[in-house]
Amino acid sequence: SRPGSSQQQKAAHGAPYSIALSNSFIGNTWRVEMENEFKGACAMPPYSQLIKCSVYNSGNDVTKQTQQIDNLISSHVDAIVLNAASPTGLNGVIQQACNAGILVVSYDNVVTAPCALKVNTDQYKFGQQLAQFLVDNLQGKGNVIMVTGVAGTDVDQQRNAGADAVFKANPGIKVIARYTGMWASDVAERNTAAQLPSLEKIDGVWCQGGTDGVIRAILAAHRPLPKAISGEAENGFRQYMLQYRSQGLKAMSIGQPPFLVLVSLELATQVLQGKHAKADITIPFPYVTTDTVKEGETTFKDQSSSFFADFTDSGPNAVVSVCVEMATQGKPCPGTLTVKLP
Amino acid sequence: MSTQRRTLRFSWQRLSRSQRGTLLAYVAVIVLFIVGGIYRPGFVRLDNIGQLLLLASFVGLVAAGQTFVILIGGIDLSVPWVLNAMAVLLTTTSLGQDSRAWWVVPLVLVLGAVIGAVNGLGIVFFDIPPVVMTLGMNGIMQGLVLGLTGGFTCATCNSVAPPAVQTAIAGQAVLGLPNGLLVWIIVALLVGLVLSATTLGRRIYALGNNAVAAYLAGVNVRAVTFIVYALGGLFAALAGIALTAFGQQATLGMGDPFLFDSIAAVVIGGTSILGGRGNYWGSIAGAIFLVVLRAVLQQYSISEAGRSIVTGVVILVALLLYGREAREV
Amino acid sequence: MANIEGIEISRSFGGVQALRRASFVAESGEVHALVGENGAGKSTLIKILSGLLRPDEGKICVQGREFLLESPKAALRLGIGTIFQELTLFPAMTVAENLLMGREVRNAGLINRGATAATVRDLLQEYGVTGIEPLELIANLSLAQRQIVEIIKVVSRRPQILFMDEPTSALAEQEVVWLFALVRKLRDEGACIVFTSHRWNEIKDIANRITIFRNGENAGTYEATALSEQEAVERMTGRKLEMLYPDPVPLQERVPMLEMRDLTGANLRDIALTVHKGEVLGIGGLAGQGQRDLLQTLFGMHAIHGGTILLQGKEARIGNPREAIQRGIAFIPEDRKTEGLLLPLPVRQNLTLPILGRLARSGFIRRRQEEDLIRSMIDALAIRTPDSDQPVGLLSGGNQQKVLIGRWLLTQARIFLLYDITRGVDVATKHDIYELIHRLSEQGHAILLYSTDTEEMAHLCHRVLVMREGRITDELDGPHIAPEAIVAASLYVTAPVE
Amino acid sequence: MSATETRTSRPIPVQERLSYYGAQNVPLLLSIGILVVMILLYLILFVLRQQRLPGSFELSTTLNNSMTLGLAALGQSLVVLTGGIDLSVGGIVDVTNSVAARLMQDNPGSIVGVTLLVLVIGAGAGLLNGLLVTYGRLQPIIVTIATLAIWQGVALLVLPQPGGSIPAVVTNLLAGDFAGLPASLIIFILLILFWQVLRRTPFLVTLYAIGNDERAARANGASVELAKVGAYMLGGVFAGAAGLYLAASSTSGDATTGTQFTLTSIAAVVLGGISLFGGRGSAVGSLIGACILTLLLNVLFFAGVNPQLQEFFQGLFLILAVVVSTLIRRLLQSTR
Ligand SMILES: Nc1ncnc2c1ncn2[C@@H]1O[C@H](COP(=O)(O)OP(=O)(O)OP(=O)(O)O)[C@@H](O)[C@H]1O
Ligand SMILES: Nc1ncnc2c1ncn2[C@@H]1O[C@H](COP(=O)(O)OP(=O)(O)OP(=O)(O)O)[C@@H](O)[C@H]1O
Ligand SMILES: [Mg+2]
Ligand SMILES: [Mg+2]
Repeated sequence: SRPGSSQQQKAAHGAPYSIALSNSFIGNTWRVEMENEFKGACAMPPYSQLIKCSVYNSGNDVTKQTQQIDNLISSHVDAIVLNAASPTGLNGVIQQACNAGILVVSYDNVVTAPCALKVNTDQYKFGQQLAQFLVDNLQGKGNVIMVTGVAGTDVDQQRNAGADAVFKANPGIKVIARYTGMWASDVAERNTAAQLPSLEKIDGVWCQGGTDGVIRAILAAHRPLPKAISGEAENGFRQYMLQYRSQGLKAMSIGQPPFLVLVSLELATQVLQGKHAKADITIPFPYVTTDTVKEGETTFKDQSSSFFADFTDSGPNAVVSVCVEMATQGKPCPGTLTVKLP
Repeated sequence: MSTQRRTLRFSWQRLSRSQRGTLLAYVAVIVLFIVGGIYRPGFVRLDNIGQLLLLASFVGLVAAGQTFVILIGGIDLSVPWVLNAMAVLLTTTSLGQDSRAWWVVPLVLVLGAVIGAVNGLGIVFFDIPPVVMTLGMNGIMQGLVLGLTGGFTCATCNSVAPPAVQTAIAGQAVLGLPNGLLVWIIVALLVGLVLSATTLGRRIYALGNNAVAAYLAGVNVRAVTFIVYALGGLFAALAGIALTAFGQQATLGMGDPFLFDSIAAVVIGGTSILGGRGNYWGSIAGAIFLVVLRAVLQQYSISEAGRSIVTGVVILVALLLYGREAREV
Repeated sequence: MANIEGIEISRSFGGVQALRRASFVAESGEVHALVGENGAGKSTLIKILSGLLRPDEGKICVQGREFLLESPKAALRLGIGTIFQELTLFPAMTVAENLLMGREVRNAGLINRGATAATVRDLLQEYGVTGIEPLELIANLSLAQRQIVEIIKVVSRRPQILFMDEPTSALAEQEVVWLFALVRKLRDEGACIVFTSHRWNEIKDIANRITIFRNGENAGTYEATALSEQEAVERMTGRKLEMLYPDPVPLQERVPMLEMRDLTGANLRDIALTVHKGEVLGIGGLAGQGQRDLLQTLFGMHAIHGGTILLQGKEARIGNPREAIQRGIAFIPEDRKTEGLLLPLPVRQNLTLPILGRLARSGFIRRRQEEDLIRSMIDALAIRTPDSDQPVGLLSGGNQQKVLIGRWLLTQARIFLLYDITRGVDVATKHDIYELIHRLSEQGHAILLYSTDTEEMAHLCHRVLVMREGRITDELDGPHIAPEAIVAASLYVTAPVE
Repeated sequence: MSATETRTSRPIPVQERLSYYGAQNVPLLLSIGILVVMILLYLILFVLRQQRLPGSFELSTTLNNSMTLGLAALGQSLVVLTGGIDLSVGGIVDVTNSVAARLMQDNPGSIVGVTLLVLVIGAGAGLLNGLLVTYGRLQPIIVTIATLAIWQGVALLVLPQPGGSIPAVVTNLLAGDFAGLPASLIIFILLILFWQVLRRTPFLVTLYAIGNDERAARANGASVELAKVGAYMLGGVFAGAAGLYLAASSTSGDATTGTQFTLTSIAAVVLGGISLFGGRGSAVGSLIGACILTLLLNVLFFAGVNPQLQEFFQGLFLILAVVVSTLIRRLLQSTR
């Protein structure tokens, strides 16, 4: 028979709850840190007593992820924490999971299925904020290149739309090139290298991802570094920020935080325990600028340049605070983990 | 005057089909540079051309292996993750130290060749169709990289390519042109030499034309197949090294764009996918053609979707102009 | 009234003018033989008259009316059936599917495969063919069996005009008899049959009229009775050919070069034979009795299950063709297109492929030395080619065959395995090949020879072994072996007293 | 044309036909064998893990998950049978998936209309491939690499960001249940029946002939160009259907999710025992191949394999499956 066709939450039982992380793609550092944080958290109190964790990757393959979730439904997990291969491609199977009484919490590449809870940052604002930083630091005038993300994704669309809105409102800013970096440093570097020699003076760079690659290409071509750069939270980018801020570089680095997964885990746990309403959560981005970036805290010189330096939140109102070993190796940090849901 | 014209036409007609394809591919490249230069004169500056050629060299290095494999009528779909695995191996074993580079680089090349040879082994001894063997190998290498690096979380995964290797590719020793171009030129000369002047080259063409006839003429079909797939792996590894040197670090999925590009470069260059016909000079033109085409489209700020469509259409048009098969009787 | 007529037809391929203003007429109720050297344009004419090729110029008339034959389908509709020189069967499909392709038994528009197969079984029976099962795959049939399927496929449509391009080249004696009976029946029913062959005795046997083609032109049509072989050859080739078969070289002393002792292997049982220095040894018998396997096993293509092979008295292991070549064995297969030559590659690369190792120093080919060898071979065999860069596929058939032979001469082999190497080869070239065989024999090479042409075997060989079901069942010794004796021995009846 | 057609012949005994059929379809039988092994493995692992037998939910999700790939592989096999290859399958899936999700409204007219439109788009895409391969005389692999790029671009234009929706009726019809039976099971059966009918048409006979020897097919009077274009077109229609099914089962569209079907459809075709050289094999095999690949994922899931090693095991499986098939075939050949 079909497992639980009822709409209501199945997990009337107490702890431990079985929660599965269904991740699509594992081919970049961000995803790896994110998975590591999940694994690390599961080994830390309070989750170590409360939750039975499992982790699945499917690659960027909707059918594979669908099937994995089908198998999770067959396995009667209590909740699925989901980073989807497609915002829409899994809607069918998510509905099935909901029908089977499984809680689905979707984050990062969030799904549109209405029955899933969503945990995310505001991607439109991401694009907007990066663009506004350029406008402010270029005094509303200059040549800007835009390095976009993976075409056909919602995140890419939203970020671009946010930036476009700002640039349109500031006609002094001229977008002289716009091409994809595929959110990958190597692609961003190659595409920038292919573009660069034919471009006139570049005053600002707006980059969705692979920012360190863009800078590397500019330096390799012996071009002066643009006045203002706004980009993602790659460690390499932040190292460049440290290195060049004395030469007047103005840069902003905003990250999609890998700890979204921890917020989602906490939300799932609280909902299963009946402690939290079934509601979506939007968290603010952690960001640094050339003025605030700090070695050992928001950038690490012994980490790779593709390392995401915003693996943890900081400050008194931090959503969560974790150690670097958790992000890099999936090891639990000492003590108890607290995630503050906003 | 008229006699001169006749000799000109004569020599064109004496060219083989693949030679004509190669020539026209170069013509297409020049046309592209002109189109790009019209929009932005800087496009045809020496440093830009050098930069674009360096980018083309990555496709070109992969295409070197692919050319060998396609010439014997095979195909290598394992390129993306062999390349990727070897790139990861380079950084994780060299740890970014020049002192290790002297043995790590050969190690990576040899291992790439060994993996390619395993492809050859399956194809030769178990009659596995090349498409299946290399597709499977691609998955195996992908799984191994993900699994062994724990999803790229290993302690050494952050390492960069040794500075010496970086300089060898991205440095600029002559005329402000990237050193990687020199590497590519050397590879091109070697590949050209192997294909045209050695017993191996002769046997490759023989095998690609007719495996049975080649076998009956004493060609060691198994050994040649084996060597050719090993070369496929070797050049994937070399491309992996070059790419890592260029981008400093290895990343997961860095080989993915090179599968269809390498095949397309080979075919655009006039080599027959059925084997036995073609050469590496064509593949070089094909690689440059693809990279410059993308750069031109990027110039004109065409959207991702539009770029994809135009790339497809331009490839088709170019092939319709010169890549047509002879009508069968 | 003319049944089919081609008027002033021209056709070229790239630079090659295959037909130039050639006209040809064949009437109903006759068997019309089309003869000429390799590359004379016979097949091209037939392809054009069957709609497979379009002429560059010229007209085609059927029953006096002009038609544009734009495809083989159009020709079929006009009652033109063609057995092409290259078989047009599909190896991975069944005999039934091949034989009735396009004419399958249908129920409600859908093919009834069971009933189709049953129909084919009856059809094969009707034509007196045994040993071919309708559900067998073509791939599992011998070449002769395939030729028979092809013949029945075309003939069972009862075409009014039937073209047969070298239908007998793969057939053995008895099968030719079968075919000719069929042809006579069709002719007597009023069909027009056009037929090509390089075997004069067959032409003499079946043709009413003969048209000679030379260099793509019609060189005259004759009543069959009014043309002698000498005359025909002279008009085809422009040179006088006194004797097709040169005088054999008598064997002086018997020094064994190759021995097989109790050899058992793929389709071979207890083979024991000895070939001597300078000897031409025929391997006779009906087609498909293991002759091919014998030569292939010697060339290292099949594993040996028992017994031994001795070369010059020493036991030799031959694991693959490469080792065979190293031991001085050469194998020339029947089908130069699929097993011999690399058609798109230059003459050079075809000639030196087996000896590359010898030509090269540390992997690099010494071009000057290679070119010298090639020149000498082109001269020695009088291969007609503009230069050594010419793709071998653009040479005429006879010259292709010479390139193939030249390749093996270059290996300096001592033992030659010749498998039906004159199949589809014109008289003049045949003569050249025969002379070559004698020359090899004179120089002390050992030759093992199989041929579907019994006469050829009888004339060339010092000795003939007859095979049956993988065993050697008979031995005929020279100096003069009668073709009839070989046929008789093959059929396992006692030879007629001479 | 000839008298042979009207005469009734003594039928060939079924047993004899079966024995030939078996011998000639060893690759298909082997792929059925692999399927059975996979089912058994899945059952064992499932029972060990879940302490219960899989039920109708597992049956229907497994079949649903095989369906998109199955349709794509069916299209692929038509092209492969002619000796070609279609790398644009993934692109066609992208386009049709996007169009369906973008245009389909919740009313019968729209549902029927968009369904037809999607199939026509598939046919059109296939037609383009077919024309370029036959009349353009280009190599299939490069034609379809180029059209893959084109269709991926078009899909992005149609649906720049994931979205759109498919009416619940359509989802229920294609991925739901019918009288307790999964709809996908019924579709699979219909596809097999369709293939059996198609297999008995002159069109398919011509395709097999072309795959065996194109030159000979022409000499036999077959309309080679027409049949080849037809194969690419019908292949496109099935790829289009795959895109529609993908949209229906996920209830909405995404312009980038189809790409993977290019290579997986080839893997399914090979696992199904169809020769990549053309002219040999049955499209039923490619449906089986699709199910095998789906079951493999389930087996890896319930075997608790480290998900990071998933690709490794899939690759290894693909190679081993083909190796085992080859060895068994050789064994059969040597004993026959
Ligand atoms: N498809 C082709 N492409 C190029 N040249 C061709 C082609 N077909 C035939 N030729 C050339 O046309 C000429 C006539 O060939 P054709 O096959 O008609 O000769 P033939 O008389 O049938 O010879 P044979 O007795 O060897 O069969 C030859 O020189 C041949 O090389
Ligand atoms: N191509 C084939 N080669 C050999 N055997 C075949 C072939 N096709 C079918 N068969 C055998 O014949 C049996 C019936 O097959 P099929 O349904 O195709 O025949 P049919 O065309 O419907 O003829 P009938 O109506 O006489 O059964 C099959 O079970 C199979 O054993
Ligand atoms: Mg001929
Ligand atoms: Mg039936």
